[in-house]
Amino acid sequence: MRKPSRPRPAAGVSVRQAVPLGLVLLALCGCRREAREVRLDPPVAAALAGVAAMPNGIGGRPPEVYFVLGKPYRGNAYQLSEGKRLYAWFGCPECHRDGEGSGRGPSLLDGWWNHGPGIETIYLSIRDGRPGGMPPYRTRLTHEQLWQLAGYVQVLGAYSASAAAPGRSDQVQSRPAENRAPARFAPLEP
Amino acid sequence: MRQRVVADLSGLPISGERHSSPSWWGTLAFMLIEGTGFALAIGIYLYLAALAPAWPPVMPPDLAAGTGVTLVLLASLLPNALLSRWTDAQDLRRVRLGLLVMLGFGLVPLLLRILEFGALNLRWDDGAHGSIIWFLLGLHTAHLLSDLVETAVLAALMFTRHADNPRRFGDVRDEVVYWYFVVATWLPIYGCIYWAPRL
Amino acid sequence: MTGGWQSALAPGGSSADAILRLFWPTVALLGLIWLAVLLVLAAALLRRARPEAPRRAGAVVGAATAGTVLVVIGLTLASYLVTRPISAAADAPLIVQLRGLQWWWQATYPEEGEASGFVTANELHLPLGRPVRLELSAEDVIHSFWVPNLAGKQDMIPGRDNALTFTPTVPGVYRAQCAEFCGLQHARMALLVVVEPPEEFARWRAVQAAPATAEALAAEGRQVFERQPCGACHTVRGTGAAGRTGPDLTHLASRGTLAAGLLPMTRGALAAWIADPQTLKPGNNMPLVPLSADELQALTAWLASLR
Amino acid sequence: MTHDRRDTGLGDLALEAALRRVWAAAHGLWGLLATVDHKAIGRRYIATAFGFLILGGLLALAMRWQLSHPEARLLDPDRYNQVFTMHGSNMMFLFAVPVMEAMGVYFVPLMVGTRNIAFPRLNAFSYWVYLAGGLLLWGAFLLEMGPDVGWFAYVPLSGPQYSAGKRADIWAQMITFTEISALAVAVGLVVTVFKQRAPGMTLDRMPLFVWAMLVTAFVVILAMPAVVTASTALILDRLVGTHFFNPAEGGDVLLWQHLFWFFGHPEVYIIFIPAVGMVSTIIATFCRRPVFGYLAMVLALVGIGLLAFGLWVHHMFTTGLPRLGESFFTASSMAIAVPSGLQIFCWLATLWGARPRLAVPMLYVLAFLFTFVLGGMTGVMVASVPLDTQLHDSYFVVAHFHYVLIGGAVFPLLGAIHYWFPKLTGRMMGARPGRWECLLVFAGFNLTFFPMHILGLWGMPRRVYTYQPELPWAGLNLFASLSAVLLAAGFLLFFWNAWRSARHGAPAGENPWGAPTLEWATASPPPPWNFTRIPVVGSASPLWDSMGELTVAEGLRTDRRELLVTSVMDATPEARESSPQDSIWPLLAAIATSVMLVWSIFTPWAVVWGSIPIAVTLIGWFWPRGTPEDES
Repeated sequence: MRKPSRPRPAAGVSVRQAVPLGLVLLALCGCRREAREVRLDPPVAAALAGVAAMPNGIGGRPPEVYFVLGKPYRGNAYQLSEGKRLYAWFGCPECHRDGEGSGRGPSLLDGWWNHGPGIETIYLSIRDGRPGGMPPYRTRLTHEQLWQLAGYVQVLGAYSASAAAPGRSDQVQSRPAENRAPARFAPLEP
Repeated sequence: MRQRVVADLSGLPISGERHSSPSWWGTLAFMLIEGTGFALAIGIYLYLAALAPAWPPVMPPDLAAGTGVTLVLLASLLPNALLSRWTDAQDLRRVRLGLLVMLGFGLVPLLLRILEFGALNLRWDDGAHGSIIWFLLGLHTAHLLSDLVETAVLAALMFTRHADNPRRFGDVRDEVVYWYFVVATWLPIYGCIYWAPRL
Repeated sequence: MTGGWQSALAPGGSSADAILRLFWPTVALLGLIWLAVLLVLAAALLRRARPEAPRRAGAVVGAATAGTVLVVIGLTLASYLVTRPISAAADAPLIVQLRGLQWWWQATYPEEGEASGFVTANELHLPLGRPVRLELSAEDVIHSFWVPNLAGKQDMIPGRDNALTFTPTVPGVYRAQCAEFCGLQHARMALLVVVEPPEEFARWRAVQAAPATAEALAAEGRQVFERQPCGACHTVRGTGAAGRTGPDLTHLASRGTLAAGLLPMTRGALAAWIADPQTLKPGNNMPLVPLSADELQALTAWLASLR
Repeated sequence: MTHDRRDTGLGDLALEAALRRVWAAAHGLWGLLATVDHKAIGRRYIATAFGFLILGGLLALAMRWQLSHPEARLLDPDRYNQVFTMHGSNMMFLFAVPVMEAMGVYFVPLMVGTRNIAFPRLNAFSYWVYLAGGLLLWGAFLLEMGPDVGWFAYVPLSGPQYSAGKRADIWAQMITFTEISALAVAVGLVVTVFKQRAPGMTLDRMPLFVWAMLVTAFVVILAMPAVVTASTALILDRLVGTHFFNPAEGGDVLLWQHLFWFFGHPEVYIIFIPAVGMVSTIIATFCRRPVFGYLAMVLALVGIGLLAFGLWVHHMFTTGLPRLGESFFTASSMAIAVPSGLQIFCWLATLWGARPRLAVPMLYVLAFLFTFVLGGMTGVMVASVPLDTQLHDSYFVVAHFHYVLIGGAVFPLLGAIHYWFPKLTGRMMGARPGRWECLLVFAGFNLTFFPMHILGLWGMPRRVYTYQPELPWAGLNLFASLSAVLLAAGFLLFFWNAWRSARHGAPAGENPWGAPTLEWATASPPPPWNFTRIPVVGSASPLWDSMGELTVAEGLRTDRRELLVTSVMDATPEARESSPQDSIWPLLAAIATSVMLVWSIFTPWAVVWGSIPIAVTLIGWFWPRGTPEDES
């Protein structure tokens, strides 16, 4: 440590404190939640399509590359916000509203997942569609976008909010924001 | 530099009272900071109200709890004034009593405040109107709460060996001034939340 | 020294002209004052000091302060006088709705008399000599519309409606660039403004209002466009593609630039853009859609024919 | 109470020994962490702020590198946006405001002739909170989660929908940290100036720097709550879904801009007014005469402070507010030229009647006059609504505010560091490197920033991470970037000079410049108690009018930290007041506050649970210990 009677400690102290505090911050927040990866290499993006699905399309295993990337579609704030944008841009609210659902599409908030809550299943539901009116989106979204959207839908229906979840929209509000766990406030499926 | 003694200060009191006490001025400065904060919050309220096509967008808050708080706060002015007088007289026994009474007058509005949040008929995320009235109420509640803690600490202090001391009485005096401030800032907020929507 | 097609010093419109006529005299006056201060400073340092009667110094300081007051009043008045005509409403202006989005511009020409309305992107055409009223709005965050050669800037603010009125007086192509920081690609949000004689403008407007005409070779590219996700975001009038979140591509090839001023409109640039949009403009909302070489070839050929 | 020890009749050595016993900080790390000496705090404040200046300067160089040629790829857009946001936020909130207040923390108590700042524990607390805010911001940046929304963080870009993650929250909470610290210092300064002036220092005998810091402190008190309110509302919008800035739910996007600039414009004067005080101080000393027109100077300072609150809308001329209202703000914005001009005329009048010694501080003052007056002229231009619609948010504005902030505040600050360096360290700062450094900084600055005026007129918007080769900006940008190297070299020389002089500089006596104010009436650097006996003041330039003999008062106790409280107007002695002892509690309270503030980015419950440790540390802070300082 430093000689105690030194009269001008400020700069030294700040540097010395920066290191441990920085490590603590690192541990606390995790860079992964904040990183902004705007471009995937095309082979990586292509590999994202390789979900090992069960024959009935329910359940399965995400491709290896999803884990190699660090599961960004579940816990990365930027990817989730992209998913939120896609949710609005690609017509999801027409049937699912802001997640509450309507006569044309089920609620995404009520904790009831018709085909299971796993992200790979949600991905498959969006990609391939489901009987009962859910159209396939594979021709309208890239695989990366499908994953972003799936991650967002999963966060939307989560019971405990993730710190990476998006905040409210600049729109008329119909439910608590994603980072306030709207699912907790949603009525259960009748 | 050579020094030449031209004044003897030894006759001065060893701690200042009121405007010759730095902490009295410090309290004023903090009141100025917080008063600016309150003024800005009320400014935001008026700005949003002026912008809205209809204000309030929903029914105005129920009057009972807020009015109750107002009455309690107004009633507290009397014991607060008495406490101020006893402090000037450095009457330790009565100052203790006064602080305990003020503790009560700090606690009751806080309890009523819980009802008040319920009586707003709005949540903080029910539009900008809900946001700003929760903000105003929250801001004032923070002041009530911090003043309550301060009063409690002072009251406890007055029962210790540190009590009978001009400096402690100075602290109580600052606390009295601060309570006036807490009451004074409530009145415009009360007007904004409860009466502006009824105009 | 006038700085070309995105410069406040080369006016091609009424507002920019009026502002420049205020600008130079202001610069001259303030420059003179600055020089005078420096001269007095230099004199004060160089002269051999004599003890000055303080009263005289007081009078000089008082006079200089009074002079400052006069300059301030004069400039305030001048600025007010210039503001009035700039913000005045015009008679029978051409109305164009311009919307700022992250990170491009959407222009809507409403129906006007014979001419039918249409939507286009990243390029405005304005008739020479006719006042134009741009109705400015924002889709997401604040943007600011600024064609320095034509007029001062005006912000596009979510939840508020702004307008900008001016008259183009010199034909030419001017460049505008978003002037309020709007996120990742703020630097890549440009727009061309083409000021042209009224006849040419009318011709342009008629072409833009019509649906796309696809040529024989390009029919294959159209299929690629419709088979791939392109149509989910983009509209090409006359085809099935009717997406609304991306720019209207009906007459893409008639525009001077691609991706909000990023690249010149050539077939090569189109190919580069479609093949890897996130390298050219990282973070923009166009995804990388994997295409085969043949598909890319056909698609760009077709897009390049959308005049 | 009758047998307390007094300084009456003690010899100098015995008195100093007695004062050392009660005023000196403890040895060791504990002493460093617990000290409440305004000089120790002020020094570490200044050093930390200059540390942040270096970091912010490195960011500036990175930006200049990126912009030196079109389509450069040194920084990707995401990093560039973080870099300019960090540069602006860092320079405004972590360098400029803190360093100016720090100069006040160090010198105001000395200049008014007292032994410590009022509320010294609050002062220590403010430093720790400031340091925590700086570490928060820079820690986030190093983790690639630095804010990227610009230093004024306009909503909706910084709002919940368009700024994913915690970047904008970190920015908003950093604001709260630095504003708490600035407000705490302001309270201490106001009360020090009001109540702790040496006997006889009536208001019209106060040094102009003290006046400047007093006005600044009031501007801080009235302006900073606006930005704390705004950033709190932003965090609430982002975290719990309030709608202050959501137009679809009755909120308003421009509300942010009103609140921010109601603080943001006075902020410029918070930085500039102390610099004006420094200029007046330096000019008086090196002209060997008081600044001409004391009353006019004071009125000008107060006038600037008042006008500062009437012109925030000139940052919003392009937002489409009603034109008539905008014209009013044109008038008020230009009106600030009147008090500013008055001050410049008074300085010129002072120089006119004197033969100034062109020592290094004075050279910086000349650089200041050249640069700041030019920046003031462009300021008048951007105050005009029609001109501003062309100049706003372009590189012209970038040039303008650097002229005002670097020319108007940093040049005087560097001069002031040279001027007060002997007092801070006991050694003179090298004059020969000082002249070179001044020349380099002055030339480098003007060559870097003057071309930006032209770039702005040629249509270059600010905050662009690159530009295309078909735009005619490459030449001037390259020129500016190369000149920036010159500017950086000047700063490097300054830091090297300061570092070397602190170790090997020529020892300075009490008053090496022959200056007139009280800080020069004590040792360099001053002892922990500042003045062995409290000076008694009979004029505005006490050391010039005292004929080499300082009139002092005696009768203060030596068995506790005691200082003198005087009346606000006439500084007649009113009481002997104790000054608090060293304490670790301010540091603990700052840690508790920091934990609460950072935690509350993530959950609103942090405000509830995080307040408990704060309350505990505050009780520990104020609970009396039975020391002579605590009891009367």
